[in-house]
Amino acid sequence: MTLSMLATLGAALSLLIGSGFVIVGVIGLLKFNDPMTRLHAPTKVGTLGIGMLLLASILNAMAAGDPSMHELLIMAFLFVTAPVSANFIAKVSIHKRTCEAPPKPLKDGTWSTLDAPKDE
Amino acid sequence: MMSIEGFFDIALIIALVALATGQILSMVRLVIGPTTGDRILALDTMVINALGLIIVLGIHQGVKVYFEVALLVAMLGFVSTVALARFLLRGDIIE
Amino acid sequence: MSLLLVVALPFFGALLPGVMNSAGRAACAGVTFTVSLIAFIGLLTNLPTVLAGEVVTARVEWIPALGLNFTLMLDGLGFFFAFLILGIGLLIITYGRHYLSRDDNMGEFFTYLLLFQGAMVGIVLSDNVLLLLVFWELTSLSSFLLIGYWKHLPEGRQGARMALAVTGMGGLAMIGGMLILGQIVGSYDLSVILQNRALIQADPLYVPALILILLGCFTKSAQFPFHFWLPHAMAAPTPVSAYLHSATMVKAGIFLMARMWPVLSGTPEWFVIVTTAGLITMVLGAVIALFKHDLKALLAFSTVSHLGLITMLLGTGTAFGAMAAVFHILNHATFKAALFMSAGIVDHEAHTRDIRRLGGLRRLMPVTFGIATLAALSMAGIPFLNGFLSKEMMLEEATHTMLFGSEWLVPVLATVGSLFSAAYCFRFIGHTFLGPVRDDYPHKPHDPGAGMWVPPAILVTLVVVIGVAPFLVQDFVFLVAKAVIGDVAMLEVKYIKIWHGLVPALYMSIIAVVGGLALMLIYKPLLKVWETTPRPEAKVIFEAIVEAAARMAQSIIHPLHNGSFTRYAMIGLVAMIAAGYHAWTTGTVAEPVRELQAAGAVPIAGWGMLVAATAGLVLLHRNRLLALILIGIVGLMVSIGFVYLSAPDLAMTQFTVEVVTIILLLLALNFLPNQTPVESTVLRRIRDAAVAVAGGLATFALAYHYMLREAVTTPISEFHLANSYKGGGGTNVVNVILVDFRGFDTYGEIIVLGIAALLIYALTESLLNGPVRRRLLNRVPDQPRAGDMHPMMMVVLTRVIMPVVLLVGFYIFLRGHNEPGGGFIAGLIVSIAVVMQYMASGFAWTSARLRYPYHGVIGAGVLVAGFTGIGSWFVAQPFLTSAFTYVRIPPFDKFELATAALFDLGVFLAVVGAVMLSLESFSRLARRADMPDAEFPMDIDPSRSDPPPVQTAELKEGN
Amino acid sequence: MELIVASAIGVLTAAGIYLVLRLRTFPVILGMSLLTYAVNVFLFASGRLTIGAPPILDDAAITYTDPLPQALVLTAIVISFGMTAVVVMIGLGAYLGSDDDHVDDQPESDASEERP
Amino acid sequence: MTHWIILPIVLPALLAPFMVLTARHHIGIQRVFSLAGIVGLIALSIGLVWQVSDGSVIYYRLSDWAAPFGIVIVGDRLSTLMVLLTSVLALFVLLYAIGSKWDERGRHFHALFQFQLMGILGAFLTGDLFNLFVFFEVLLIASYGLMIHAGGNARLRAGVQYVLFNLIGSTLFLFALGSIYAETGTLNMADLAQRVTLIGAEETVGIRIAAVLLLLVFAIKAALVPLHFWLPSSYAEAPAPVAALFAIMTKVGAYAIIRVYTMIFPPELEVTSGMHDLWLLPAALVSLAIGMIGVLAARKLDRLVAFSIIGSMGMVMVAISLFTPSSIGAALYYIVHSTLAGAILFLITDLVRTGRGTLDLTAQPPMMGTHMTAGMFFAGAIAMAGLPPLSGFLGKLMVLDAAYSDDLVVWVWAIVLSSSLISVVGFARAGSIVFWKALGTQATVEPATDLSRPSALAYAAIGGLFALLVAHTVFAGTVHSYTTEIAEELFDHESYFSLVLDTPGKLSNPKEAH
Amino acid sequence: MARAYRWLFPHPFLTLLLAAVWVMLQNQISAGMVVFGLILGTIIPQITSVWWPDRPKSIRLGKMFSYVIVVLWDIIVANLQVAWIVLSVPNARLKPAWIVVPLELKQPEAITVLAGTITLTPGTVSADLSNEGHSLLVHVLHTDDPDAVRDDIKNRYERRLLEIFA
Ligand code: NA
Ligand code: NA
Repeated sequence: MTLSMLATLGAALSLLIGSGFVIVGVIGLLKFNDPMTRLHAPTKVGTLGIGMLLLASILNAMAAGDPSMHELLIMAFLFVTAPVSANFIAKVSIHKRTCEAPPKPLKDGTWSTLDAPKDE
Repeated sequence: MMSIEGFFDIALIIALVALATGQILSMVRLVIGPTTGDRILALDTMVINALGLIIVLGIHQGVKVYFEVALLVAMLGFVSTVALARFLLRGDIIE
Repeated sequence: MSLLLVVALPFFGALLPGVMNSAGRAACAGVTFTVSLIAFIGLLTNLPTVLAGEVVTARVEWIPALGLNFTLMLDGLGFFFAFLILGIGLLIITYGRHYLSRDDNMGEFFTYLLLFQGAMVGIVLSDNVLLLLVFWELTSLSSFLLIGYWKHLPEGRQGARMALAVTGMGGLAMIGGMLILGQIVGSYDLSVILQNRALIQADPLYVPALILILLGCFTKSAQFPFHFWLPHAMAAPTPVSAYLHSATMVKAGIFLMARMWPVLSGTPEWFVIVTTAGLITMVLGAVIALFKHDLKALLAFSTVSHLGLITMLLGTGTAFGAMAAVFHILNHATFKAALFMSAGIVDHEAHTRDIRRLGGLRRLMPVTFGIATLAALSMAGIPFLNGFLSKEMMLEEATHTMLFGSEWLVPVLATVGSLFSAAYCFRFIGHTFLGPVRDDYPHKPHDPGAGMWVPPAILVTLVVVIGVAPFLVQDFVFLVAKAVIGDVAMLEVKYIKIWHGLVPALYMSIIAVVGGLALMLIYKPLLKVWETTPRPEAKVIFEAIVEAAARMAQSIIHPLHNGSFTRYAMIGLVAMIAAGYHAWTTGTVAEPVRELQAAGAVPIAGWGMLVAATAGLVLLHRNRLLALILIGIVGLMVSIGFVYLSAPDLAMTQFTVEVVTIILLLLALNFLPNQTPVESTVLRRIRDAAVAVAGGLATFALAYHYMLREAVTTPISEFHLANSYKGGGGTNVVNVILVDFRGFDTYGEIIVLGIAALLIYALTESLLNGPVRRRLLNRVPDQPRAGDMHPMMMVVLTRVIMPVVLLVGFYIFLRGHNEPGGGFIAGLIVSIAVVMQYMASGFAWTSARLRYPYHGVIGAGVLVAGFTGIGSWFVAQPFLTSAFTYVRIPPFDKFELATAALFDLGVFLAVVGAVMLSLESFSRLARRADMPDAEFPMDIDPSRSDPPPVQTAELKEGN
Repeated sequence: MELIVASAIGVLTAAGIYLVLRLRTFPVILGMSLLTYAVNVFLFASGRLTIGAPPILDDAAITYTDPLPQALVLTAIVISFGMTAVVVMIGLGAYLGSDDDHVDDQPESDASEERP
Repeated sequence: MTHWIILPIVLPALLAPFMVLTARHHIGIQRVFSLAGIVGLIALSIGLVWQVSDGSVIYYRLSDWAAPFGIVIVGDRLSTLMVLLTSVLALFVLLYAIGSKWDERGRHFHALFQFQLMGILGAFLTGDLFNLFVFFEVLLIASYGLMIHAGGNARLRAGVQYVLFNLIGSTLFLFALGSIYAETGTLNMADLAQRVTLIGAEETVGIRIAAVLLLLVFAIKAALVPLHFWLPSSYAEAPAPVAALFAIMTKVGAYAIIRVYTMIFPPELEVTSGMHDLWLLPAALVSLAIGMIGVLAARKLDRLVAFSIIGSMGMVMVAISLFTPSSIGAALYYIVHSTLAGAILFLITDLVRTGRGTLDLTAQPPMMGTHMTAGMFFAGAIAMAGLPPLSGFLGKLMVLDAAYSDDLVVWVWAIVLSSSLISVVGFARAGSIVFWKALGTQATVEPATDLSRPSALAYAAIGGLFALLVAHTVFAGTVHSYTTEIAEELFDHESYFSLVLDTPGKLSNPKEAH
Repeated sequence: MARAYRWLFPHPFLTLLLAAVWVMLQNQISAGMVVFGLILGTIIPQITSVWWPDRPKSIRLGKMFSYVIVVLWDIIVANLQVAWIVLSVPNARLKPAWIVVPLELKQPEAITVLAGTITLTPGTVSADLSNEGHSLLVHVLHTDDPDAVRDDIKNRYERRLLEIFA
């Protein structure tokens, strides 16, 4: 088995794994019955799923003899931005009281989202 | 015995189908909600799945020039998520 | 003097009174008089030629291709009328100078009068029917101004409008008639038309043309049933009534009938229409005149009646009738103008024109009495006055005229008309001047100054002279009559004399005069009968018609244009769909030549998503935020579709535009209600849905149709693909098209974007400087707000990712020419990067640190693009011609330098500037009064509470 | 594939028209956006559909999709973006002035309106 | 290659951003630039008209790519005439805007004004259909900005409708362009004209639909009923000088119809017959009627004028839709006339608004400075209603004359003449209410303080337009023979085609193109 | 000299990052590219430094590297765990919980990295920060022992970050 074939095989496996994760993430999105728990599935599982697909792309390019690494950049962007998206969505749930109320923080008065300015 | 290329092609199709299914299921969440947070989350998921689709389409069609598209989606996709969430939190998104 | 000058003088002279207004009333009238006099003399200089039986002509080309030229001719008829117009005009000017009071604007009056005079002269001298139409309508307009001269009088306004509407309508109809004549003959020159009697009368369009032209004549000359406007025109100052409504304008219709007599008369249609109208008008006008109490109204209806008489004479179609008509025109002009002036004098002196309040003026105003009596008796048909002569001729003609197969109908009606005519003349004399002197005149009357009575006196002198010595004017009348009949018929022996023997006309005359006197005896009971007889009041009917027309117009226009955009859009869309459907059903379809491409699962799923999102959007659009999310999905699906279908540039643009659009809509939604209420009925929604489905089917069918077919020949894009690299220096053909092949489109496109931003900025300024500002400042948020305006995670992420995004933007910009990307997408990317910063740390904090003058960025962008285009001029190439070269500077790889990149830089700058200026404007609207500018980039920063931040101080200095 | 694209155009058009006929500015603007999508895809499709052959010159490529409609659509997207921004702003201005976001003129508001 | 023909587009397109960049806070400088630019434009357009007056055609390849591959600008007698008309109109409108200080009442008036000109002039000059779309968008978006200039509630509400309706129009334009490209594979007008002749009778629906959709697009611009609904409120609510400038915008639609439906889809073209030759004339007649009925129905002076614009466009379209050289010659003559007359009436309306405080057609206290205004209104109304002696009457005669041999001549004449009467009554009614009918005899109202009184410059601007109108009347013969020559040229395109399609550009050999 | 250096490179780490991104964007390496990347990496932070006024103390790159490795490993493990939870644990048996993580980290950059890490790793999402910034609110998807999760976060990630952002 040549390196190229190995890469193709790896790409195929990555594709399968990646799509599996993607599906699982979406299933989680559908299945869970609370906004906060729903948040877990796609932000993590989805991210890794896409990561695997990107890996497949890298391996595929390698197999074609035209190595390519810039997919890593996409992965980096996803990993950096996904937590912020999740953070904002969580804040929305807290603010809109659509999830279980969080406990009080240990040191400070309240959570920043709930710390609505008085005059508003 | 299936060739590696054949296996790869099948994997590609499976990936495409999985991503398409993912989109449809996310769409279901988007429509049923129930909270707007869920809907934004669904949109966010769809954007990320779209990114996956673009990548896999690139592999599938053997075209490399879709990279920039994927890059943009990865880089800017979260902006609309943040904007929508900020709207729910504050009303004014760039106050 | 050239005819052109005769016509032009009053028009150019019309400028003078207005200018002279400040120089005083005398100067004003003087200059007017002088102008008229010169024109009059100019006319007279042509008399010898006319008397010699020749026609004077003048011609200046105006619109030769249309056949409308300044072609003038002067023959006997024209001279006769022009003489009347200018001659009586001079008298009227003199009279008017004294008649108008100090409050009246004399310059304005004489300006209008001269305009009118010029138009009248123009009518009678025109040798081109289109030119004649021009003057014709001008008389309507100037008479509108003259009747409405006393703006404060409602009667003046109504009378003016009525006159304009009626005569204007006739004029418009006449346009049709004249055009038909011109088209039949092949020329609009009157002299040509007049020579084609046979051709015209044989044409199937003769009758329509005749009717249309007669409509013009009848309305102008106040013939039944259009007689009603004339009495209401009496609201005009008396000089106007005397001039327009007795001597000149109302004669325009008569003139035209006389002028067209050779080609239009002599047919049964002409005879029946014209004679009948004339006859009815004559009788009706006379009867009404008898019962009018206003002197001017009485005279006005008498004018109607006499015009009817003349019309009837022209209608008979005989040469004798034509001659009688000409003679009566002359006579009527003299006595009627004198009568009007007399009435004006009475009004002027006694301050009333109501006959019931007058009487006995004979003693107080002997001069006026003399003038008025002679004129009135002439009108009554008393021998030795000119009115008698022409009336005799009319009665003579009547006895020879058979209408509707009856021999006695015309003679009897003519006698009845004359009888009533005599009666109102007697009433005019009797009830105004005779009887005892009263002591209740509104103002003590006495004879006016010579300026006012000399003009009518001159006219009355003519009345008597012609009456006594008709042979003096006989040749002249003969000349004019010959001009009327042309070579159509031969005039009989000279007829104009006082005594013809015991002919039927004499008996009829006697019956009329005696009957008239008898009517005066039973006037009071007669009046009672008249007043108790219900009859249509023309003015009321006219006003009602106009009101009804206006109301009908309103009921058509206002409900249709009720400000309902949805209706407008509905009508427009239905029109579009219907037009497309019509084109479709009337066209042909052949078999498709392309095969359907197979669609895999992914496109089908994508299609499903798109349809689902779209359907969801339609169903859930009332939740506006959800609608935005859904439209985001539609955009996302379209982007992916573009990727799938080999359009990466489109996908990138679509995606980035989508992000910015959602931000924009969210900024707006902040102010707007978050929900759309249910307002439309189910029926309406079904209707809308039906139109929507029809539209959807239409675009579906159209797209499907052509996707399975080929263009008729090779698309021009073959050339683009072949020459993109060779001639444009880029491998991304889309980008090369954008910046090179069709760079001019892109140039326009960035200008659109720049304008959009300027507009948004300008509107924001307007709003913030208007009443909206206060409301904005005190706006209460429509939803509870969360804390933490500027979350730490977002701020930190932005710090790192924003430079990276800028880098990527630069990358996309650079490689756009060869790979997907380009200035536009790069501009959007950079804008989104800045928006990230805005969203992270807020508008105030962010812009306080880097305030780009976005206006300038837009301006610079458009200028850079523009000057790049102009740059090619310096190498003698057309605007926007690109040039490129490849450079190698170690350690860098070989790279391309292209003017297209400079152009793309302009695009980039314009996009950044436009997007940022728009977003900035929206943010400025959202600034609230209670909100202090953020001091820190993030609200929560535990590191801040420990060591005080040093950098902020530095920063403050820097800004 | 052609059927999918054509029907997508049809669906977008229909939905766009339906929303354009709504009574408030916001849905009407959304409707305009949908119509813009529809027409952009329509214009794009006028170059016919090609899969996997982007118009980026490449020695290895055998065929290309028609680049011209793509350029036209790009122009159209940009222009309609500008138009959207403008109509949103004008609609917002109108709403802020009158507290009413109906697209139709309201009969009762006619009488009370003053113009500078 | 000389660059004069591109300058009418490039000059305002550079001037506007330059003003934005350097002088956005200095109204005085903006005025100077703006005026200088327009004077330059006029000089340019006179030169261009002069250059093509012998029937030659100026052709300009943008980016040096030959037609049909690149965009070309084509200046013939028709387009240069429209360019001249636009720039002259713009000068007087701008003078009025300065004289009445309208330009100070909001931001960026002058930049938007220049951009507006760029869009209009570009639309007249381009030889490419998609480029025409771009210029339509430029002129539209600038018109949105000008229309809502100075803000205000009613204006913004009307603005929303105006923008939305035109967005539908722009969308339709793209549908039409897509169909045309799909059918023919080209966008250049001359090339298109040649390619449509290749389309066989066996399949005509595609090109038929394209042709009819395009017609509707232009009909919207030309305010042809039933696509005219956008016009009344937006023109009535727009600031007066803007509405006056808009008088030329409807003509862009008329121009486009003339150009496209004589050159690309002429009536004799088999594959598209039985559509515009069937529908255009009735629609034009209805427009004429609706417009003039609207004049009679109007309750406010500004709407009256707006409806008169619809009516005059109906008249123009009647003439165009007869599609003969003489009728199009008449249409062009009438286009010049109605542009000037419409602008005049809108500016006078502004004087009335300033003097009287309201435009309601109800009795009001007498207004200040009536004399001059009333006289001008009277003259303007005469012009618009088509009464002699002004050019409206002459134009009407030309149209009627040209219609004589048409099958629908009775309809044309009946509607032209009766709508004329209706408008005469309407104008007389309105004029007598505004200028004659006054409530009581109390002192005249002082104009409200916020309404700055127009200066002598404003009056002079209107006077200038009148002078043009008079010149258009006096020299009607010359103008008419010129417009008739233009129209004849429109029915004989060979020189245009050969110039545009056979001139090589960068890397192209014209022989290969076909 | 130091002043000039600080002016030229307000965020040296960012400069390197940008250069790296630039090279990756090109998808190939050449000297010219690196140089150009460094040039851009110098210019762009210049422009954006107004929005990043604070100058974080230097980062220990070595420790950072090992941190990244740990996190990447955890991400893979976490994904498998969460996938398992998604697929096998019925909603009724799911035990989500809020946990509060008291923070010793002070620097915003450090806290953000921690929060991001938490979101990317085992069944946890960082949801909010307390109003003074001394506690982090974390949501756990499924746990029997919330305190253990908290301790894990503090020991495994925060401790390392304290060293990195020393
Ligand atoms: Na809101
Ligand atoms: Na559009």
